[in-house]
Amino acid sequence: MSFEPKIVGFLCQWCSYTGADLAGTSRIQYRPNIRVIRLMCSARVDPSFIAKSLADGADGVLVCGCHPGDCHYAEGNYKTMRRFPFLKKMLAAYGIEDERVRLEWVSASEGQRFADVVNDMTERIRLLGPSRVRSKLQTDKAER
Amino acid sequence: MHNSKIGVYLCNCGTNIAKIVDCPALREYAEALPNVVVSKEYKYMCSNPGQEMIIQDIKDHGLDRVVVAACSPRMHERTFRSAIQTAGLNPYMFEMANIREQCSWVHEDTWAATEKAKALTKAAVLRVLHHEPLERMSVKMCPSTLVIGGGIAGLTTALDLAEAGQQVYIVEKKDQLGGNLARVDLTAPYLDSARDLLTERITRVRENNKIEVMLNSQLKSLEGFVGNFVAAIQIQDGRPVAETKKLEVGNVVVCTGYKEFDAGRITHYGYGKLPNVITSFEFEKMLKAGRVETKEGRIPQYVAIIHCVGSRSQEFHGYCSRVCCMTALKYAHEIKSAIPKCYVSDVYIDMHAFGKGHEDFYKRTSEVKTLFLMYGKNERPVIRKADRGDDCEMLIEVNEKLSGEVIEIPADLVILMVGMEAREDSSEVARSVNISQDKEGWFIESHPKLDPVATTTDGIYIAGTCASPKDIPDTVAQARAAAARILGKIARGKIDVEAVYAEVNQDYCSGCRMCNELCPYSAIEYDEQKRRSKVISAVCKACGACVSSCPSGAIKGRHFTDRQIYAQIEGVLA
Amino acid sequence: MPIRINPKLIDELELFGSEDVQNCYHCGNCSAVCPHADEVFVFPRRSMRSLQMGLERKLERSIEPWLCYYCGQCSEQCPRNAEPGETMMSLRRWLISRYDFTGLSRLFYKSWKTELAAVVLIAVLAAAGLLAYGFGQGSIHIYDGVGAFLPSSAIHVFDLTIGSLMLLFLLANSIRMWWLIMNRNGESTPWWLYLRKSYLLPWHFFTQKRYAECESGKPASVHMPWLAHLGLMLGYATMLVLVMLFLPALQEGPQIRWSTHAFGYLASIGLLVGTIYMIHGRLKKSQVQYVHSHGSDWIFLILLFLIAISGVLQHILHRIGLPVAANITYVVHLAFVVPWLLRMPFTKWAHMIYRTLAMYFAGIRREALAKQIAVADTVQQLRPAA
Amino acid sequence: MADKKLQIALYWSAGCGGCDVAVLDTDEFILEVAKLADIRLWPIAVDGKYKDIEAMPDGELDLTLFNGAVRNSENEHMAKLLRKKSKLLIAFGSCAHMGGIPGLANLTTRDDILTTVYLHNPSIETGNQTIPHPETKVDGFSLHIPEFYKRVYKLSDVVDVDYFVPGCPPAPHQVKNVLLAVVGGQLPPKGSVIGASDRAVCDDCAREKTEKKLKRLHRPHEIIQDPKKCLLEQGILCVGPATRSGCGVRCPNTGQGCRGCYGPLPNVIDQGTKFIAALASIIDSRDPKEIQQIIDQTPDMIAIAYRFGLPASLLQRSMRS
Repeated sequence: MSFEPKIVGFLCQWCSYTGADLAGTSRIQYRPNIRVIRLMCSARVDPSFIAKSLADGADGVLVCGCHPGDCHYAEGNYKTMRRFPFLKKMLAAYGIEDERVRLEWVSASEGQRFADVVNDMTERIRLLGPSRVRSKLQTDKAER
Repeated sequence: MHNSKIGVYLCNCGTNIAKIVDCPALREYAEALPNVVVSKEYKYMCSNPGQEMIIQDIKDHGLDRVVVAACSPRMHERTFRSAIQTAGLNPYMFEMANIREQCSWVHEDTWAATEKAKALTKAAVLRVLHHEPLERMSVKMCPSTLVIGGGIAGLTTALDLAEAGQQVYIVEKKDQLGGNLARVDLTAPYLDSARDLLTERITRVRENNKIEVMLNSQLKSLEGFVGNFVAAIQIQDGRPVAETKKLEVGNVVVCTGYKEFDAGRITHYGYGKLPNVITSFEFEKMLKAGRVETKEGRIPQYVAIIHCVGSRSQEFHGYCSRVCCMTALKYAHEIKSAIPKCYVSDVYIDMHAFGKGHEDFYKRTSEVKTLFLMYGKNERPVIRKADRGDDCEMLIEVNEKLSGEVIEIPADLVILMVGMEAREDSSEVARSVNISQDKEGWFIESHPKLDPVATTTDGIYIAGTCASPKDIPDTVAQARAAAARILGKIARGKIDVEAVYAEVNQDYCSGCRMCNELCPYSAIEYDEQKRRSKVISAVCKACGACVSSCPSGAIKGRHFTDRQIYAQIEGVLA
Repeated sequence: MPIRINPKLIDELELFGSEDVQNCYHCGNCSAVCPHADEVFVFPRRSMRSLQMGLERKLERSIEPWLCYYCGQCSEQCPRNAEPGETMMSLRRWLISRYDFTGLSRLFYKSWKTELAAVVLIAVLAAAGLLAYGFGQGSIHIYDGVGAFLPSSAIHVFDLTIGSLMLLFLLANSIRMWWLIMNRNGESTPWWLYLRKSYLLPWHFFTQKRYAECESGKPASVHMPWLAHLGLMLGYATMLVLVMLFLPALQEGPQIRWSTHAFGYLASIGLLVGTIYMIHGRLKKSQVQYVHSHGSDWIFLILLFLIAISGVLQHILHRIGLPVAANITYVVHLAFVVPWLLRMPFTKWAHMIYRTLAMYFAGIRREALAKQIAVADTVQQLRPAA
Repeated sequence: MADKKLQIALYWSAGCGGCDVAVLDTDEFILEVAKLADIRLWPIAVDGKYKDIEAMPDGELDLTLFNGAVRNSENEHMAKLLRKKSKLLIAFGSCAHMGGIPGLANLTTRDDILTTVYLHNPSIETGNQTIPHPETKVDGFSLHIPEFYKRVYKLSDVVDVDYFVPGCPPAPHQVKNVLLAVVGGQLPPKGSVIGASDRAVCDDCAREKTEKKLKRLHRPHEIIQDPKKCLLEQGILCVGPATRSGCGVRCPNTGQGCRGCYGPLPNVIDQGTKFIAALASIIDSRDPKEIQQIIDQTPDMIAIAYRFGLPASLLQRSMRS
């Protein structure tokens, strides 16, 4: 069986989650590799959620929020936008591939865009191969 | 927590879910999850029997937590919360797994979709284990209302509220009431005068001592929360120096209206270059003056009306402005009655005659011999000056769809039916009252179908064309609906505040003040004495920005705690 | 090159009897219910559109109005009461005026009073001339034989003269019709198609089969308009042949020559029944096609009825031995016949020829188009696969 | 406990030994310790052999203060041995608590470390290419040295730990508090962090704090500090808000930003991500380019976020092969 990436998605409920729902109501088909967790705002995405997802076996993490300027909470997505490069720099130090973690803006009307993002990310991660994080951490427990 | 009893309910949603997701397998899987004591599937969980089943199980099995795997929580979370509340559980001891919009409707492969549904269900089960009962609070409701904008929507809302005995403040940017409607001559489809509609309302507003009208004024800032807003109004009206007035209001109705599309943005209509190409609003002026004539003062023999100027195009606005079709028909009528020998060509894309009396009006306009010419959505008529010897001023070239011919339409006067656009200051308004705008700049309603008057910010309502293009009846309906909603709330005297908000654990807060600047609602207060920060829960909108930013982990996002989300991560990755 | 539209055309057509054309919003129901419309000749919708937009050149060259027999189903089905059937009728009138190079037709159609005045004037002139001639060379007491008031040989010559004149105009107009309809840019019609399709001329003329098709599916009682139309048309044609070729045999009495008279009687019955039915129908508005009556329709029907009734009357009067009354009636009859024949190429009457020609042209066009398509298909097939 | 002297051990594994010094830094209190307890093992001060420990019955020791991380097989062996012999095993200091400074070695690999140290180190004599191996055969005998592990573990990764005393090193007054608590039997639930506050360093930091907005980050030497003002507000990275207090605000009081040795607060599972979430939030920019510029002013994100706790972080180690 080919490698099926597991992607955890953190979606803000006003734009991106609604957009993902719209993809559903519009019956826009996309890869089933994403597992969505709904949050009030992308600013609620604590970087530890991403670290934990990777540690628990996610091959990729997708964070989606409203487009800059469109945040339901005025500027929550700007906080996310600032956290991401910090987090990316940190993940790079851990040796985790940049493409595994992705931030995208998906509005409530962009069902198609959500599907496109998921498809694109799934395929990119498929090319990248499975994440080593979980297996490394598990091996660490068994053998020194 | 470890002796929690969870019931998991899987909805088939008819065949919407069941035809893709292997529901029996999912049910079996859910049954084996930790703490799950019942797992059932049913055709329609949201139906009465479905809800009854959950309620009965809560009683029979002593369930203390419930998971429903069905549609989007945006659809039915509320339904199920109230169902479990009926059974005596706290409504927050509930979690939904979205296996329809984000699973069965978007995937084709049964195996993959079922695996995904399992993961989502497990995440919900693990999450619900960490749920805590939450209580709603209630705060007082100030009965005054602020209405922003003195057009037909604002006037109507204000009258309904004031006539029910409540104080209303109307803030109008211009020096007179009436808004865009004051620029209009007759109204479609019954051809009654806009002036009559307005004058009656304005007089009633002026005479009502419960309404305070502030002209040349605008909202500077709005602080507080539903029931307890403080609005700062900057009033210039007749004063040498602007005065700022603070008002306590419980609710705000935004009725800021629209502006017309700038026809000059479309070059091939020659607007601004050809003197007899005018916009609908310029034509309204002519009609109000009672003289339909060209710039040169001649009576036009041919008048062409071009629809969808700026609307329904890829280049400008994709949406339909909704009023232009009927307004164009109204022009045809008015022209024909002013100049019976005039030939009116109505150049349209589709005739949108959806409203009451509209189709009939369309027919009547046909009967007065209006020539309807259809052009393609992504094509555009091109206007040029007529040649010497032609019996007209201009010629409009268009690929006419109903005949399949490329034709030239003679015209002495061309009326461009300019569409509606969000006002330039709408983002300013949106920011100050904290509501969202869509990509076109229209204010977004709480729910496009089920809650088209409220916004996602409690206590802020929208009415009329600031939310989307609409005609007068729709505007008035929305305005009156807003008033009714507010009156209902005023009648209750107090308001319930959502139980989901952030709170600071005072035992862990070190007063580092990292969070203080982060809250867009200024819901975080710093106590200089205690050197601790605190969230005013009624103001908090639960975005969670402070929660994830608190370096001490002292701020808890109720119902979105770290623990709950970690559990969900563990669940989806299981 | 874009086509200039003429918003005024619709007004002009109203003079030819069209009504409410502007109401049409192009749902296409009319073309859908029309038993004659097909993929090659789509009507009435296309004609409605051309008329609304004032595409004069297009309309002038269109054959469709002639393919319509006005069964009225389109008008019945029209959701906007745009009267497509009546529009087709008006277009036929307008086309007659367009084929006519003299401009008389237009004059008559635009004012029934003018037409009536012309008819009356010619009738009076004809009556005066006939009376002068009769009194000058014969006796009012003699109907036939030596000294007859209006000798059949002379009247035969007179008829033939008037008939030729009529034929000349009609021929000229028909050629114009052909020119407009068939002489199109970019469409070549091989000459042999004209030959091969020539059978269509007598076929349609004598059967009015298409009119019958109009009523397919309708109850028998509703077939009356076709029967009436057929009776009228065949009666008229028969009578024309009898008068033009066998007038002496028809006139000379007192004996009845069944070999000719049988035709004469049948034709008379056809004419009388047809005209009475139609006049009654138009008065009662019994059928959709009778609801709208243009002035020219009334003049047409009443004149024809008067011709028929006077013809029958003079025949009876003569045969029962009342020569004076017969002669006077005959003068009246001929006074009606002369304007009738003279205005034929300019009025509704001409549709008898134009419609038949249109069927013929349509047949040719249809086949020519089929050929073009077949050739295109063959070329497609022969082209090597890409 | 009063009638019988406490039996205690202090052990030093992968670490700098500073924690042992911290115990000595309790000054005269050490004499109290000597009165209260028999020190059965304390390699830095008291002679004691492994075999003596091995000979003890299980649970013989009342308390072991274990400092240092687990870097090699000897560390692990001793951790397990002491666990068996001790009633209470306390991870003492940042290394045992979270992996500490040695834990930063998790950013690289064992092979890299061995080749760097034994092959590419400038001080190595030319031609000497020896990399130590756990077992070496010499003249038919085999010599054993502990195995150098692939990565560093915190103590609780290899044994069950009763309490954690954070700090690099633990502040001497906290050492005293911990020992008194043990003697007094006033201990919180097992697994707790003791000898520290439940609030962040800021709680004890006297510097004045206001609302925070950052346009750029500075190294301490780059600016002239305002000694009264919060360091973070001056653009100096200070992990104080994300770090337990208890140290006595040692670093910020000297003008250095807190480095986070006391580890995350009770509700936080990952100190570093928490800190960057907070730090990013107060950056005053909406322009991605400018944000990147500000980030680039910090050379090493891990050193800021996990200076003392990489093996205790969610991701623990480098994922490079």
